Amino acid sequence: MPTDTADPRYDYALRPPRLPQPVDESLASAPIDLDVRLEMYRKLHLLRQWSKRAHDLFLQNLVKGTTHLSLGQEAVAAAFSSAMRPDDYTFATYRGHAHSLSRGMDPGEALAELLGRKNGVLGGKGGSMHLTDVTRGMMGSYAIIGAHLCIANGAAWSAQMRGTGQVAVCFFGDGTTNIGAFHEALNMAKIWNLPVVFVCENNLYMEYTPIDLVTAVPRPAADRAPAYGLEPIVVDGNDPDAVYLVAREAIERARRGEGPSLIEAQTYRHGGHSRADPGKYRPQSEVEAWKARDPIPMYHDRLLKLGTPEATLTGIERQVAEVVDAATEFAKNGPEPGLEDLLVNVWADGGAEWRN
Amino acid sequence: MPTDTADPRYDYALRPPRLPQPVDESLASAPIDLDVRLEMYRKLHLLRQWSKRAHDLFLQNLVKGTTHLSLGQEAVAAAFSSAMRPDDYTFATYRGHAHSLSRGMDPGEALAELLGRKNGVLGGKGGSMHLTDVTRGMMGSYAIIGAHLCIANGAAWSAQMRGTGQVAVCFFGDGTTNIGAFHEALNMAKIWNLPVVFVCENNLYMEYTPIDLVTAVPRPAADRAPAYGLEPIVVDGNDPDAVYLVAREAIERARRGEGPSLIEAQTYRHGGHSRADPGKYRPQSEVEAWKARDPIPMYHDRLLKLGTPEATLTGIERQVAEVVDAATEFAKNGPEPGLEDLLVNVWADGGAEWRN
Amino acid sequence: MAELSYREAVAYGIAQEMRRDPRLVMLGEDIAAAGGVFKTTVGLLEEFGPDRVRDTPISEQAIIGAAMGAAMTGIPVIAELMFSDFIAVTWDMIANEIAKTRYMTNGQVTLPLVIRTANGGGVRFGAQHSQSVENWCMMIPGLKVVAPATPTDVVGLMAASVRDPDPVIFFEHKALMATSEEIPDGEIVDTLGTARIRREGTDLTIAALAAMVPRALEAAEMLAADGISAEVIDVRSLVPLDTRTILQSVAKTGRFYTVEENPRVLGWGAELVSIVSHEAFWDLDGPCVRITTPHIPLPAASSLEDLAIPSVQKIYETVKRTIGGAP
Amino acid sequence: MAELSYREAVAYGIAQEMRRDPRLVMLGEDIAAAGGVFKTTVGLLEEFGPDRVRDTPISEQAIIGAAMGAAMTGIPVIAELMFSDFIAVTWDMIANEIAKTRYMTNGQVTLPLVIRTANGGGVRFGAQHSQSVENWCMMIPGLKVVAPATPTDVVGLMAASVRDPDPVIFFEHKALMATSEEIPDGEIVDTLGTARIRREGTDLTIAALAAMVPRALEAAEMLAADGISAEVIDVRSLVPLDTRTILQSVAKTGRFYTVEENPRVLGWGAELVSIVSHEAFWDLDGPCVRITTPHIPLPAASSLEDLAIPSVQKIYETVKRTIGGAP
Ligand SMILES: Cc1ncc(C[n+]2csc(CCOP(=O)(O)OP(=O)(O)O)c2C)c(N)n1
Ligand SMILES: Cc1ncc(C[n+]2csc(CCOP(=O)(O)OP(=O)(O)O)c2C)c(N)n1
Ligand SMILES: [Mg+2]
Ligand SMILES: [Mg+2]
Repeated sequence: MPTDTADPRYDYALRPPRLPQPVDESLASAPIDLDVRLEMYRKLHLLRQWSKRAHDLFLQNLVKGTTHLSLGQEAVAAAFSSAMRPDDYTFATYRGHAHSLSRGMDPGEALAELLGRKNGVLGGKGGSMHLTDVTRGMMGSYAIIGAHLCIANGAAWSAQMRGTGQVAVCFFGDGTTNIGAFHEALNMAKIWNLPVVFVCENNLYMEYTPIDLVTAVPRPAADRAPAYGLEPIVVDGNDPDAVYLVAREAIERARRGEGPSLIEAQTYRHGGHSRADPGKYRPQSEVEAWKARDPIPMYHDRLLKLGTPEATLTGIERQVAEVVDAATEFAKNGPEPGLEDLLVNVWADGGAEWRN
Repeated sequence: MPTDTADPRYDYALRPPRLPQPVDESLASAPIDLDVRLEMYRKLHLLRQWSKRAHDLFLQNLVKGTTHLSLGQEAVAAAFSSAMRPDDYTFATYRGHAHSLSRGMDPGEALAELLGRKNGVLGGKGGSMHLTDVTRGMMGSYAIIGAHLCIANGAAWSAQMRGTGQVAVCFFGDGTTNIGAFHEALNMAKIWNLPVVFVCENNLYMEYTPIDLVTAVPRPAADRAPAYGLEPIVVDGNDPDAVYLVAREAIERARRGEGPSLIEAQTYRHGGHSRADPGKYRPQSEVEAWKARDPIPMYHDRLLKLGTPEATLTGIERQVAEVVDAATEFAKNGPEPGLEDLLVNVWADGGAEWRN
Repeated sequence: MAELSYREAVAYGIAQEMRRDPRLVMLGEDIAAAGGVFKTTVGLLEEFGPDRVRDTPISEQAIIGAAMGAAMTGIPVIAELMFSDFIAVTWDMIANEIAKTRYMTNGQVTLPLVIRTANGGGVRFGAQHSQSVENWCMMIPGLKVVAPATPTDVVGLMAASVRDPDPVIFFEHKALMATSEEIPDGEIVDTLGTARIRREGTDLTIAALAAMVPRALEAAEMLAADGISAEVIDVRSLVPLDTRTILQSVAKTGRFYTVEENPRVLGWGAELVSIVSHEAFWDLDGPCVRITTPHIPLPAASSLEDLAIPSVQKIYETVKRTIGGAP
Repeated sequence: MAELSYREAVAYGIAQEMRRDPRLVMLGEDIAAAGGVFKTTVGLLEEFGPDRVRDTPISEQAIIGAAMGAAMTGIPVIAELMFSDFIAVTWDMIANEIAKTRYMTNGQVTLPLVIRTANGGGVRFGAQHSQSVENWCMMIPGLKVVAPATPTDVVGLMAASVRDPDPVIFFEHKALMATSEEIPDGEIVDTLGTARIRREGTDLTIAALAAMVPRALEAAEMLAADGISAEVIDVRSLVPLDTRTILQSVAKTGRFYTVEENPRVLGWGAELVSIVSHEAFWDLDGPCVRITTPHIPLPAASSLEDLAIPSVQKIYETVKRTIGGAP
């Protein structure tokens, strides 16, 4: 069978582009406090600059292993974390840096973890795909698709039993909607009326395969919601205000005891799936259209239009840059973990003994 | 916490009964050949009498292990098998006797398998939960919930590749709709446009737990169909004609290359989940109402009304009784398998060697 | 002292712990209103109510995931998997998440959870409902693994498992459900990681687990009648593993046998033999011998299942044949 | 003769078989258009087309189930699981269905399928993407298990696996992907169940697998410099297991070592040691010694991962320390 190189079945970049929706300008007047907006703006920048720094360090061969950046997808993490209570729970995937930082993980400890250093948030044991900071409600980044949706249910169930009003928010990708655990988790969340919010960041691709090629419905999360007695909720994942409104609503619903939600946030990653991936399976026009919908300049403009002085925004950016520089130094100066760390923390007694 | 014995959360038999729908009398005039109808009638009787015999043999302590009877649910198997081509594929669960016999498995070999005899259809190796007869398209009975939906896809995919027009029909229970493999299988069937028909026999209970207590939607299969781009299809699973019409339609659709279907057949098991279960978690009024909707007397009446002589029906019943008696003798007279059978057929070379 | 069956001991042990720790919850399929398909959770719903004893859908990943999520946020959990074969359906959750999370997070996450499951054969349920899969769990770093052989051990090891801050896989043996014994009054709490010498002997050491323990003991009686003195050790806890008790015994007897219900390859006995044959090498007077089910899926027919699983006779004969040094 | 990397050898071997058998199909995540995340399937879509080389959703149960269903109805299949850790997500399909169906149906069902997967560590992917899980599969009756160490073996064992009528789990090692060698011209077909002596020696036998083979060989060179002659056996095929080659070697050398990448407990070496210490008991001049990763989840940091997985130095030192008889 001769290859027709112009056949989209052989080269997914030849498929028709899937373009972003235009910005909903009316969101400028949404009832969101300026504080919250500025905080979201700060987070957008932190996530962006930190991730770029991680990428630079990778190019310097200081980040071993793999990394999965959220460049372009920052609005989801920035907005959700801003709508959460400090004691709420976050569950994320390997693409969890943005969610970790948004919940307040120390940027230096996070970067040190990517560098495999002893001062990393996991002491170097977990690595890029497993960032966790329980003290900040960041209950983990999970690297095998599906499991953490079920685990998030458990945290929500626990909150329900303890009567704390905590909510669990669980992030995952479009590709994750096709794995069995997704189905089991959504069903259980509904029947137990759990305070959990499932957030699908639909960036149109699993690793290198377009999601629509492998999914029976056009909207991988939203079109599944009714199968669990839930409303389909779709939001522009590149607009922090849009995401914030939806997040606040879903989280408060959950907190009031009205059960779970499933939200599909439509977004796009600017780069490849992981550090090894140039992302060439995507139509160039699609990549460009989505880059033109970058949440950061858009939000910058909106804040200006809302009357924020340019200097305020520049100040935030500069402050973030300092934080990221300091984080970089912290990470680079961290020592490598050694033999004294290897056999530590398999068990709750701190050790690794499996026999006497 | 003191037990309020009248609390339906402690005793499911106290929950409101879920009653069957009335017979749709208009089905009498459905365009179904009399031959087909009589064949379905024969199968209803075969499945009923054979299963009762299996139960008797269990009471005589001749059936070891477990058995899962389909008493009350026979119409689904009788009708589907009658709408299938001989080379179509059946995949069933541990509750697979009815489907096996309907596809033509020898009743004696099937019974001998339950008795753990060498002349059993699996030589005694598989047992009651795994009846398989590849020569008759009965591709297996699967005892762990979920897997066989994915396997049925594979058989359908194979038929598609080989261009044979074969269709795979996969039966499972209501409880099975909540396991991950269900979700993965349905999605893949749709995106690959596979010639597979998924049939949920909704008998309202998993083992001892009512399905509505653990399912996010009222109709466990039908309300999930749209999540896979499929039509919700519900059928009276106690009416052979109703099932036959739906089965024929779905199977022919699949054969024409128009892809998968998901059908929810509403039915009820007269007995417990398995041989150990008296089924006391069900409201008595519910059990009675469904027993009053037994497919066999209903179909007997319909055939009479359609002009079939009583003698024809009695003849069929008598002939089936002879078959079941002969099967019983065959099974009881079978020898027990021995050492010469133990290490046979792990591998395709016939043996069990894992080392030299 | 009360006479309790192994089956009853499960609920007895759980109830002891649920009374002690009001946070402790349970979930699983058909465990609440029905009292479990093996009737091992009878009475718990009545005593502790539907918030603490929960029936679930057939969603093993969701069940075990919920257990993990609850445990990591401060609620100790007992989850039931109806048959141990179904561990496979949620293996990712157990082997990749539960076992590894503490280490990966460098100790941030603690998982006080117990997964109980009905293990083993002898009841003619066939290859998908009769497996002995304790080796699946034993080989995963981060899981503790327990398999009691007696009602008293069920209660005591259940308490130890529930109180342990690490995840424990608790194997209840189907073939032992109906066995019973007198159990002590009052709270019963045992210790993980301790084997128990069930019978003292001087000529050989037999390590056995769960349903193989009574068989090994019976075979030991037969051997005694022939003048061969077998020490029988109930391993009880595969992780942590009480190698000390075993190595001391082998130092005394000079010969080591395992009786394993699992199919041969990489049964728990393989690890034990690799330890004994290394660390007790100079103590050994002859080869270590493993008595196991052949390396086959377990057949359903009574006659075949009985041929497959190590019988008293097979244990007896194997020891007799090999104790002199023959292979 | 062409120089081929291990990575390229995978596609080369598959292509050889897909040309030979027009029924043979492949499926997996990102294997077609992208050529696989490890670039092990590059060019196959182009040569064999989208009907025979299929991208799938992230649905490992559906993938392996589809492979089984196709195989049982006459279509041989190669399915990819991107990382061997993901075997856990579809473990039920592999351990309970694929492995057991032939036996349960008394031979009615034949399953000509190969599950390929990227196994092992050394690439700093952390505990959920670096496991050596060949022991998971080895312990299940009904699965054949292969783990090649060289490009030529990749091609030859791939052919053997595809042509074998039984299910084969084929472990490709991540850390070996970039290694390369000249491979023979023409069709390459190897034999399952055959170990290979990679280096002859007289003082001790080292059994190693996959990425541990080059390390064992290097350690053997260092030992040779010290006057210790190590025989190095590449086990290659865990099921069927070539015990003959190993036992013959031990009969010659009198000492047995394993080098296992897996965490210690119930690594494949445990089974080998249990065989050797039984059947070669009288040949042994000292204890069998297993050199393994400690029994921990694999850490991500380079420094920790390097400390965890057996290194050349560790192999060398362990042999040096123990060959005289010390524990
Ligand atoms: C069970 C499982 N299968 C496959 C993978 C490999 N994998 C890692 S990320 C990924 C794509 C995930 O896509 P999506 O859910 O859309 O998330 P995204 O990466 O786009 O954020 C795949 C297939 C995995 N980690 N786990
Ligand atoms: C994965 C798995 N979980 C649990 C079981 C135990 N089990 C056997 S049958 C059954 C109930 C199944 O209910 P349903 O799907 O409605 O089928 P039915 O028995 O009513 O025909 C359960 C929970 C199993 N076999 N497999
Ligand atoms: Mg995606
Ligand atoms: Mg049911």
